[in-house]
Amino acid sequence: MTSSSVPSVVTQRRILAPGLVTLRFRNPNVAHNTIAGQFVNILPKAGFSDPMLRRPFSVYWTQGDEAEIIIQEHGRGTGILANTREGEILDVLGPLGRPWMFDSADYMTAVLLIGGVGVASMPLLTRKFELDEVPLHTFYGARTSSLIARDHLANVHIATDDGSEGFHGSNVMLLRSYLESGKLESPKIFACGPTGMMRAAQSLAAEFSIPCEVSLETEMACGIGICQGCPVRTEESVFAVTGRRYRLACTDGPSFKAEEIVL
Amino acid sequence: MTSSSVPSVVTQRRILAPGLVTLRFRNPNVAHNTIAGQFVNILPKAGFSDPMLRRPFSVYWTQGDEAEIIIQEHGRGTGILANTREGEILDVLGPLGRPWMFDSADYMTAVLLIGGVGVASMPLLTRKFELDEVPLHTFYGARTSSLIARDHLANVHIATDDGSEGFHGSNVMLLRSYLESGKLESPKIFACGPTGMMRAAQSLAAEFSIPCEVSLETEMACGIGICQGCPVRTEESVFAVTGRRYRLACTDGPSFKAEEIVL
Amino acid sequence: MNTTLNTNGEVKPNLHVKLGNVEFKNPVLVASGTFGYGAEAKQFCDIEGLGGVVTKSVSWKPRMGNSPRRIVETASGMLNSIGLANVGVDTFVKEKLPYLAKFDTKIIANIAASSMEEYRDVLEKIEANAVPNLAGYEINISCPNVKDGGLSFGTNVERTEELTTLLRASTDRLLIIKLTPNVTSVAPFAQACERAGADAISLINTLVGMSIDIYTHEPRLNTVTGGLSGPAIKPIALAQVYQARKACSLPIIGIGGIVSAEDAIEFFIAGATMVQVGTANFVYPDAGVRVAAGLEKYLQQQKIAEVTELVNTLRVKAELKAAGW
Amino acid sequence: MNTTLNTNGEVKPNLHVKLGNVEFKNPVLVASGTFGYGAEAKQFCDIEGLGGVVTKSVSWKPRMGNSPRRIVETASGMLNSIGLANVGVDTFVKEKLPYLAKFDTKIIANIAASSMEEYRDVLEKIEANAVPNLAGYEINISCPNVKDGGLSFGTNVERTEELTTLLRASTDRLLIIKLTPNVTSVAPFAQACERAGADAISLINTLVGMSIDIYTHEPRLNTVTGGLSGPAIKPIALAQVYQARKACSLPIIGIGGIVSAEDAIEFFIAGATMVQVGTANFVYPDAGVRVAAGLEKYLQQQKIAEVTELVNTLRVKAELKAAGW
Ligand SMILES: Cc1cc2nc3c(=O)[nH]c(=O)nc-3n(C[C@H](O)[C@H](O)[C@H](O)COP(=O)(O)OP(=O)(O)OC[C@H]3O[C@@H](n4cnc5c(N)ncnc54)[C@H](O)[C@@H]3O)c2cc1C
Ligand SMILES: Cc1cc2nc3c(=O)[nH]c(=O)nc-3n(C[C@H](O)[C@H](O)[C@H](O)COP(=O)(O)OP(=O)(O)OC[C@H]3O[C@@H](n4cnc5c(N)ncnc54)[C@H](O)[C@@H]3O)c2cc1C
Ligand SMILES: Cc1cc2nc3c(=O)[nH]c(=O)nc-3n(C[C@H](O)[C@H](O)[C@H](O)COP(=O)(O)O)c2cc1C
Ligand SMILES: Cc1cc2nc3c(=O)[nH]c(=O)nc-3n(C[C@H](O)[C@H](O)[C@H](O)COP(=O)(O)O)c2cc1C
Ligand code: FES
Ligand code: FES
Repeated sequence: MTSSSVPSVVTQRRILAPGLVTLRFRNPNVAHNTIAGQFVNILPKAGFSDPMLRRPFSVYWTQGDEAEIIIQEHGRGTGILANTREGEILDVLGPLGRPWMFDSADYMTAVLLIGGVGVASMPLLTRKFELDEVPLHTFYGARTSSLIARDHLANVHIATDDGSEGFHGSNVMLLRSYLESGKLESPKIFACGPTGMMRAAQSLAAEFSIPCEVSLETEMACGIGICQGCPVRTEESVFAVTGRRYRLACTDGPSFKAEEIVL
Repeated sequence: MTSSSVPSVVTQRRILAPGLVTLRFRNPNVAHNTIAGQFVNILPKAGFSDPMLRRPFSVYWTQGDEAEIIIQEHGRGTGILANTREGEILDVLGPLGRPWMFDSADYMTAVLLIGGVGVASMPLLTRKFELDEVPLHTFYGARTSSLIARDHLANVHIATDDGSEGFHGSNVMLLRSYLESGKLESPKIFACGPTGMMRAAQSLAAEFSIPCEVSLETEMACGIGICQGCPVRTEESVFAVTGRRYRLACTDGPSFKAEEIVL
Repeated sequence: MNTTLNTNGEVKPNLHVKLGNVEFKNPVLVASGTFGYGAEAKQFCDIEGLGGVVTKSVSWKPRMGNSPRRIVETASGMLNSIGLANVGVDTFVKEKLPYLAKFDTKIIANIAASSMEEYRDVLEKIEANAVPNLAGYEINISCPNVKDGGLSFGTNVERTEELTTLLRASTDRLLIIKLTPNVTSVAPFAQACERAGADAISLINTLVGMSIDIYTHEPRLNTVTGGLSGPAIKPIALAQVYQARKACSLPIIGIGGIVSAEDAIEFFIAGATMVQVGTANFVYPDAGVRVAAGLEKYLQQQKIAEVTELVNTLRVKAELKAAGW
Repeated sequence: MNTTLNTNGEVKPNLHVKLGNVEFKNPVLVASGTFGYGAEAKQFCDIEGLGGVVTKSVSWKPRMGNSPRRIVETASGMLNSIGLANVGVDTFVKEKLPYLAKFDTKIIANIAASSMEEYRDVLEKIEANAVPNLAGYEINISCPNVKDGGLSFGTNVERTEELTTLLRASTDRLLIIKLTPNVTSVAPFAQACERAGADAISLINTLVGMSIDIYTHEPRLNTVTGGLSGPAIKPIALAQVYQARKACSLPIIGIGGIVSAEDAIEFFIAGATMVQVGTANFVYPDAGVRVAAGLEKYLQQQKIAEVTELVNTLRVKAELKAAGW
């Protein structure tokens, strides 16, 4: 059987902050089959070719036959989508991509490192860890307190750029202090956020020799591996072994082992 | 002073029949300055280029600072516009075009010949005739009774294709019977409707030697005379005198003397 | 012959088309580089509902492709600079071709190369490893976003003819030359392909385009310019198909901005025997199947028995024809 | 020199540009055929807010234009087949030029013709009736939708050079050659214009395109094919400006799909000294003024004092430059 894009009625829209909304929609396939870290590809305006391409969004939450995404207004596509109203229909393709590699045996404590809207794939990951009873710390960095999406997270340590809540500074600095203090037993970092934060996570993981996975955002035309438009450059060492210079963010990712890619 | 397109908030949307709606919007310039027969040019989706061009609509009604249009869903542009909701903003350019030539001295009875959504420019024309106390007959042809937009018209004789109301047949046939019976004193026809109806009106007017004006719909890129995209072919006689083979629907029209143009 | 009745007792239109002596179940192919090698899209598209799959351009050696950024969305279109990323002909014949052989549809192997010999070697390698549903080859002489992507062939009539002649000698399967729109006139290229014995031409490949980040002053694509595709280019593609139709009598495969059956029908009327759906696959991975389904519906509504009846049916007024339009 | 302070005491960026020895108040012109002769759009656009007006192509005799249908909307663009409808040079110099002379902005008279002599005669007639703000001429050798619209010049390097040489002898005002994108490479045309003494080149004119009504099987445009314009073609236009920039040292006027200041800025970075706004005028009759205003804002935000600092500032990585991109 082939599954294609599915018309999905929007059942709830919540405004979390200016330019930051969640949309909940009915799509049993996405709701039942998404694993933490996967994404959906949504058409901003079906039937019109400007904008033409789908936009990728992590699956933020699932419940029953419904799935939820969190949208940060960025350009024209997210602008249209963020203003979708309840009752309107979205054209949703997914779930897509590889899940977070939470099943690896190389860690005991899960460290979720979140920058801004990078929060999007973390609630499902949190649910998974809670189910599996994996100890979990969440380091959530945001510009300011009001931009934090608090739902479905656990054991959250907040860092804000403006000091409006929690640690005044970056969540990576906060995490470093935890690592230095030895409070986290055999940790693995699951990171999603701006490139700067991801690079910092990459170095931190190398410095402390701990596993780290980063979830990337690249432009995507298709989201399913047919356009080759979303390359992620691999480290020389990986290239030497695999002969592959690039991996595809949409099907090999969106998350990758931090040490295997060039950010 | 230059007047440009104006953001106009939609204050009322009424569904008259499936695929037939009216939109009322706030636009003092259009509301106060439109003369019967003029139109506005509305952007289906500001900020996006598919669809790219504005869509022309007759001004259906004006009151206070508000103007109203009636939209028949046809393709993608009218599809978007017809689904505009109250509170949304339309980008409206107008009023545009030449008004109906109601001021000419060549008639005593006004005959409004309406086919389908050709009704759009007739309410304002009716208001004008009522103000000026010009005797008036309206021959309104529609596919079926439920598609008739009854507001703001006067002395209406209805003809339906399916016989669901009024005369069973075309409004032109109905008008012919009136003309033949001599019931209309020194009439002038103001016609707007499908091309077939307009051609019939043209012949009828010629046959009875009465003045007739037809309001045309052509594709328009600009609506203001700068693209030359909306030519209406002139009769040989007119060409012989003026040397002009074409007139522009948007600025020379949209209404023309029936005998001067080729339909 | 292929006329059948559907459940309502209506005539089911016949979508079969023949190119050379190959019969395709319908005239809708997926375009090279927009459907991978089949496996990628399988989950989202009933491959057997397609007339055929044109595979991603394959070259002698694997190609890593260009460094990011490779795609940019534009108004009703996109620019790409993939750089012919592909697995190379060895892996192609070992893995990709056998995979596609399992499907009841036709395969057209698209080949890109930087020399006459490379084109021939790749073709012969595939020929030597052919699978039963391999219908033939599409020769990409028109890739605008690698420096050695064949465009030096595609913009030179003599080299186009020479290459076609060379490859013709190496295969009895379909030989289709994929032309570029980035030329003053497509006519001499179409004629050169005909003279050299090609079975068909396909057009268009992407148009050279560009996009700039106004804050960094850098080109958005890593390679400065790239190839423009999607609905934006459909009017151009259609005009080129029409011009090629007037210039030669080879069958034409129309490509460019096809999203719907209506789009495809325009190409048939302009003179194409088959069509390819490209960029639209990125939006609807089953776009080709949708186009084929819509086509069937249109034929039914219009009471046209065979899709081939549509081909080259443009009605041009006599006086315009006389004036050379 | 032209630096002034705005009300906030910030530096007001200087939008003036010079072409030859003509100074324009800003680099934003309206494109030929998309703004009439000024009078039409006056009610909707502050003409004096434009860098200048390029008038509708004028020919020796009046032209009625093509019969309907003349325009078709396409994905993010439109096709037109106006057929160079214009009042003829007599009426142009008697009515249109004097009308535009009243505005404090520059006029560029665009000329279309079907022979060398006609081009020259029209130019000389205008020259003989010049008004003070007539900056010069734009020579349309690239209209795709009349059979004698100059495209036979525009696709032939020798004839382009010959025509430019001829016209150069007839005027000291700006001589701008408007090039077509419907060629394999714009470079030799740019170079021919430079050799023959043109002051600038403008590009692009419309691309040849087509649209078909699938129910009547007729071309939607009366002339079968027409010219494609609008945002759809912007990536192509930008690439051609960049290629022309690399090929010659003439100032370039960039045209094609410009709607916003951001679009215009891409053209400056790619190498254009000025831009023209075309199809966008049909959507916003004051599009040119909006572009100029947006440009000023951008310069202010980016703390760039002169718009001319943007020109030809594309940052191309060294290795790509070396590889010929
Ligand atoms: C796997 C994945 C998961 C994502 N999850 C989320 C999420 O849960 N919530 C959320 O708000 N955003 C998410 N993003 C980012 C989101 O897809 C972009 O913000 C969005 O595509 C921007 O579209 P636009 O039209 O608003 O912006 P524009 O800048 O107008 O878009 C222009 C083009 O660039 C692409 N583009 C621009 N920014 C990005 C970006 N950051 N990532 C990928 N493509 C981009 C667009 O898709 C489009 O093709 C995710 C991206 C990826 C790749
Ligand atoms: C002066 C004038 C007044 C009009 N008044 C009304 C009115 O009051 N109410 C109403 O419902 N309609 C009116 N129309 C028709 C209306 O403009 C078209 O139905 C509309 O433009 C179709 O757009 P679309 O995107 O839905 O159709 P599409 O077919 O998708 O449009 C494609 C292109 O064709 C053009 N087009 C298609 N049909 C027409 C048409 N009949 N007339 C002009 N252009 C067309 C569109 O503008 C667009 O450029 C009027 C037209 C004109 C010229
Ligand atoms: C991302 C992408 C990759 C492509 N790769 C190839 C290729 O490898 N070989 C080829 O011949 N054409 C390639 N093309 C061109 C398409 O096959 C097609 O000719 C073009 O995109 C126009 O059709 P469309 O508008 O339907 O996409 C590619 C196009 C895109 C968008
Ligand atoms: C309706 C229309 C009429 C045009 N007429 C002319 C013309 O008379 N002379 C000319 O040189 N270019 C003409 N052009 C081309 C434009 O000047 C411009 O080069 C082209 O449209 C690309 O720019 P745009 O995408 O901004 O419209 C015309 C374009 C359009 C859309
Ligand atoms: S987005 Fe198309 S291959 Fe990854
Ligand atoms: S619509 Fe542009 S001139 Fe009439």
